[in-house]
Amino acid sequence: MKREPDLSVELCGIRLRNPLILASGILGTGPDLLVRVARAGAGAVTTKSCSLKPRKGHPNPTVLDWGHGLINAVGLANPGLEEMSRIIAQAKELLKPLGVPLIASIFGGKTEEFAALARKLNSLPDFIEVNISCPNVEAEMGRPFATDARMAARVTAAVREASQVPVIVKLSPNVTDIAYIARAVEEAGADAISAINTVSGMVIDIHSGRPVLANRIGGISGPAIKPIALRCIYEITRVVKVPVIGIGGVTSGKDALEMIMAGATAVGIGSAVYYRGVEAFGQIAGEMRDLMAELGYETLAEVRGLAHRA
Amino acid sequence: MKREPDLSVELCGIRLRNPLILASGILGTGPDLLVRVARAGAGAVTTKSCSLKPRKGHPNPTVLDWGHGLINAVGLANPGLEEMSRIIAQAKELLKPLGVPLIASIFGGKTEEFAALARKLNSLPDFIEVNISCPNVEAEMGRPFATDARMAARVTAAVREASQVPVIVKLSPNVTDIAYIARAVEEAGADAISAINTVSGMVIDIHSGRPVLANRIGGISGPAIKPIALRCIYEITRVVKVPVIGIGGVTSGKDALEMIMAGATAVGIGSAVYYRGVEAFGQIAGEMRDLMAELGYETLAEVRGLAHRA
Amino acid sequence: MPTVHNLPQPFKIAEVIEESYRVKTFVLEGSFEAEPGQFVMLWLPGVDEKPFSLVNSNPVTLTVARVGPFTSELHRRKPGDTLWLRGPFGNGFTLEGEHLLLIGGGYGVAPLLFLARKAREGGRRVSVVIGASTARDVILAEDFLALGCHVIIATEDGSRGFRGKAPEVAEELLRDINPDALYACGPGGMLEAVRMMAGRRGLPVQLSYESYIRCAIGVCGSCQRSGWLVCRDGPVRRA
Amino acid sequence: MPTVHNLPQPFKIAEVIEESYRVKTFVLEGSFEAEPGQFVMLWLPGVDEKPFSLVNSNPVTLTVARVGPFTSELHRRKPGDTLWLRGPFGNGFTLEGEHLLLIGGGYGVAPLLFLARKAREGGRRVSVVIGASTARDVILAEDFLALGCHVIIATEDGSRGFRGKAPEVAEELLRDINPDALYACGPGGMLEAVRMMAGRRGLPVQLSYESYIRCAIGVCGSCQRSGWLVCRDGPVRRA
Ligand SMILES: Cc1cc2nc3c(=O)[nH]c(=O)nc-3n(C[C@H](O)[C@H](O)[C@H](O)COP(=O)(O)OP(=O)(O)OC[C@H]3O[C@@H](n4cnc5c(N)ncnc54)[C@H](O)[C@@H]3O)c2cc1C
Ligand SMILES: Cc1cc2nc3c(=O)[nH]c(=O)nc-3n(C[C@H](O)[C@H](O)[C@H](O)COP(=O)(O)OP(=O)(O)OC[C@H]3O[C@@H](n4cnc5c(N)ncnc54)[C@H](O)[C@@H]3O)c2cc1C
Ligand SMILES: Cc1cc2nc3c(=O)[nH]c(=O)nc-3n(C[C@H](O)[C@H](O)[C@H](O)COP(=O)(O)O)c2cc1C
Ligand SMILES: Cc1cc2nc3c(=O)[nH]c(=O)nc-3n(C[C@H](O)[C@H](O)[C@H](O)COP(=O)(O)O)c2cc1C
Ligand code: FES
Ligand code: FES
Repeated sequence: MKREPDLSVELCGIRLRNPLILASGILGTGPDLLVRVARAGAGAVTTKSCSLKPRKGHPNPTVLDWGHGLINAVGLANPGLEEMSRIIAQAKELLKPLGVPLIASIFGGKTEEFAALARKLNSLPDFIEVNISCPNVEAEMGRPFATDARMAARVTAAVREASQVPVIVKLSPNVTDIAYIARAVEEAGADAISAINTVSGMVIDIHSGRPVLANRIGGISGPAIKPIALRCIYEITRVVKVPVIGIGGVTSGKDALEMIMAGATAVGIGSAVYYRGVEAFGQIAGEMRDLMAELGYETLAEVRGLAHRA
Repeated sequence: MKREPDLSVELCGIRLRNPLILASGILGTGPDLLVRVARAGAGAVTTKSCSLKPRKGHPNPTVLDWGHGLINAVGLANPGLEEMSRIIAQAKELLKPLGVPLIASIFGGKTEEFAALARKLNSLPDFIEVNISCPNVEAEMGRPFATDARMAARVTAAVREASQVPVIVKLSPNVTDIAYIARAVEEAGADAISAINTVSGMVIDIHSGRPVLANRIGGISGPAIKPIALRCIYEITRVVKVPVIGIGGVTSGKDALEMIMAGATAVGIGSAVYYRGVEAFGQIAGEMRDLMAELGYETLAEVRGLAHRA
Repeated sequence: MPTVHNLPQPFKIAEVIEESYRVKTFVLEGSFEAEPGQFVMLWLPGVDEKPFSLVNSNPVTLTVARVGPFTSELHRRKPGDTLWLRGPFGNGFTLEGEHLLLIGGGYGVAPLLFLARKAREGGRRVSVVIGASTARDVILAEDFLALGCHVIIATEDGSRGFRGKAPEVAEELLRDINPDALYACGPGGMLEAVRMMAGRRGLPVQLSYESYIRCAIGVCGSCQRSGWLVCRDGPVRRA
Repeated sequence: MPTVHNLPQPFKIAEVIEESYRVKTFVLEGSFEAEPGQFVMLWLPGVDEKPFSLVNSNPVTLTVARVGPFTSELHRRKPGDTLWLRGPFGNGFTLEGEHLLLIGGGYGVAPLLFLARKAREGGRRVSVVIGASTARDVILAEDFLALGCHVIIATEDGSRGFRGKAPEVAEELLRDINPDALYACGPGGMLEAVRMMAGRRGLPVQLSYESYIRCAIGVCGSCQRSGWLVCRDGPVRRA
């Protein structure tokens, strides 16, 4: 008799009861909402990316369902570090009894801003995730750091230096060679890598002849990007040793197992919240357990990286 | 009273009755098939990419429907220049009475191979399309030339020098900055640009724990990539003057108009042949006409680039 | 209730009705399935996209108060112009009881008119308190009357109907009206007052909340109120 | 007939039947909707993916001749092992006439068995010529008999049944059998012979063609024969 499949994973020495992590920018705006996601079954939760100063973000439309996924250009709207620190502190308190770690996502326009954010957050969150990959603020901030290996490494090193907690660096798929960037941030000290952020895209309305997003260009997420995400995770885990959080288009237990087979240690969940509600977390975890039982796996370690076999 | 919408477009001085072009690698394997596509309503047709020597391509599975699009790693199977020249000559003869131009797609592992192909094809086809963007032969040939502006420019210049007919250069979306590459090939003498080739991806089967494509990694096409293609066309047409053939996820007249609003002069049709059969061409052209009438456009010149307005 | 339009769809304006000096009703060409209390996102290309409750779904109808840049721009649109809508979104009102008391403040009366229509179609009795700061802000009174509702008007300055805020007036008349369910839509303070009143009387109550809407589809977290999403869990909530 | 499985799906082998020294029938666990003449793509992870006709769709059944590396590998699979299938693909046979004559060569008899079953279920008469080079290559004869078909065996060396190629034998017996529709599956030369015969007799004929299959979904152009796609327009075609 096989044992009940065990979904727990370890990420940089921190145990998650399951590998499903709320991705940044989805529902991560308040402590009660983060707790609701944890109660719904997430293994860890990530806050909306936070900058030093508050940001209004782009005008609407900012998020749309275009048929095979979502596209968004929220423009990193957030209440700024001060308010976000309060949110994180409250959330941390409420999450502790649930045993669900908190990841604080940060971003800035300059390397020093990233470092300052990490320094000020101190050991408030369990992890810091460095968002150097948002495709939706290019007009304002230039190309994301994640599109240049040298810049990505520099930000990573600065945050690693400043941070009290493990540092996750979030990569962009909108690059020629994501594995190359992954290696650069690993060498610069990243404790983990998360990928992918959204894929740069555009949706046009033929009646007005205009891009629908106010920002024109936005980031694609959801089912359409799953094969892109799987390929990126496969390419990254071929060359790095640090654990990778696989994100992109996961909406079912089957998708989550594919991500782990591609080499991921944990799995980010974003747009699935649109398709299945907050209940997505518990449902996906349940589906993973059922599939593992059917396929005869007891732990995720047995599943991890299977797609790399010769 | 408005006139019946006119779908005709001019590409490098050559008139197409409508902007719908059979994309390379779809049904372009024989003269009768090319003619069938022309009769079904295409404005121009492209052959399967051809190399100097015959190529067997990758083992199966090579093409799959993963739910929101296709993924393929055919590996550029083709009968080689000699046989392809015969196919092109026959097709050209049969297409002439239909007034449908023929585009010959070529690719090689070295710049000289591209040039040799263009030289030997001479003025047999109406256009030469330079495929420097196939993501599925990387293991064998290294990264596609289209991922490096200098290499892309060098191949473009060599083919431009060797070719008797207008040269279209086909770009890859798997790059950090497609507009930069577009400008490089325009400067190197490209008469037109086509974009996008497929988006690099992977599909994994959880029961076997393996990538389904024999080549593991493949190229995504179809509905999932439409927003990526629209964004690329928008970015490219913002910086180049040569006409652009917009390809990627077009399966309806609405999609085709979106592509033209993004800035495309003509529109490539690939995976739609899977979703709607060869009849896709006539159907899409009909839908374009209906929509143009509804929206009050008489020519595609009025539609082109609308999404760029302030 | 599934979303009918995930991407903004064009709707021609059939008619514009001036409800007051700063409120207009836009009757559009076309219809879709929706429930009272659900809302749509209205896109004006090149301007912005904002949430508005449905006043009717067949034909699609919105009642909009001019309060800022977007609504001012919208008020300039004429019959024949196009508006873009996606939706409907959220959870609407559930019909319960045989005699419904609706309490609306400002443009909050708009979704209540849709609710009143459904309730009257089902043969229920409907009383409505239309709250406004002054006489010229009172809207949709004729429409409720035409549906056969019992209409009570409450203005803060007493310039029309009862003097006082809508919940106060409602509470005073509550014994006479004797409803078996309360429904309210309006500013936060008003909702809170109605919630308290319902608690005191042991009456079931459904309240329609507002919050800053971005995605409207429950992902961005912009509209959250203590972990509750106005756009997806609401806008209507049982107290 | 829509495709049931777009991506390869696992099917456990329930039973393996040795039809001859080089032909095995794989009966799988599971079923899906399919028509006689349709085919599936069979994937062996790490090996290759190849087309095979359905011999039955409930349970899913394939009859495979060992001719090269892939089929040799497949022949090593045992009950309990998993095969991956996508499909069904293509256009199958259409039932017409009251007395069908089926002509099969080699593993081409396989899809004809599926056709015979459907025809018999519909109460039609079925005669079948099973062609093979020699006695030990004759397959599925018992299965046709069990369905109540009139079975004629043709071997090229005359070691079993009539001597000669299947189409020749069929033509000799045509007056006696007197069928009103012809169906054939087998090597190209055989199909051509049947097509000529049908033309001479003015009989309707449906032929199942082969060609090199890659995508199986009508996009790659690999299987084309003079502009006609075996995988999508075929594999069955009226002459
Ligand atoms: C679920 C819901 C239903 C609504 N129904 C109606 C209705 O039927 N009729 C009507 O007149 N108004 C309705 N509103 C309010 C309407 O959305 C705002 O009046 C409008 O967005 C104001 O835009 P503005 O640019 O004119 O004014 P601004 O100057 O931008 O803002 C004025 C007020 O509107 C609020 N507001 C602005 N943008 C948003 C937004 N994206 N989401 C929520 N509130 C916003 C602001 O917080 C402020 O209180 C509804 C709001 C919500 C949330
Ligand atoms: C529509 C269709 C239905 C078929 N049904 C059956 C069946 O029911 N039973 C059966 O035993 N065989 C069937 N075949 C043939 C079967 O696909 C081949 O025998 C098999 O692919 C051989 O693979 P191999 O590696 O063993 O041999 P190889 O040495 O690779 O090839 C042997 C022969 O098979 C052909 N072949 C190889 N690969 C393919 C391919 N991808 N597509 C088409 N032909 C190929 C070759 O052209 C050659 O003639 C069918 C073929 C087609 C096209
Ligand atoms: C509405 C929305 C907002 C997002 N905001 C952020 C963000 O603030 N920071 C970040 O790192 N990623 C952000 N993302 C990207 C997601 O975290 C995730 O990488 C991406 O959506 C792919 O995962 P999915 O397909 O599961 O949604 C956002 C995504 C969406 C849909
Ligand atoms: C099966 C298949 C084979 C392809 N082969 C080629 C090829 O040989 N040369 C090439 O330039 N592009 C090739 N492509 C890419 C297409 O031409 C096109 O750029 C891509 O599919 C996106 O368009 P679509 O979404 O309309 O299919 C191929 C695509 C598919 C699906
Ligand atoms: S508006 Fe985005 S979650 Fe409600
Ligand atoms: S096998 Fe690809 S078109 Fe038929």
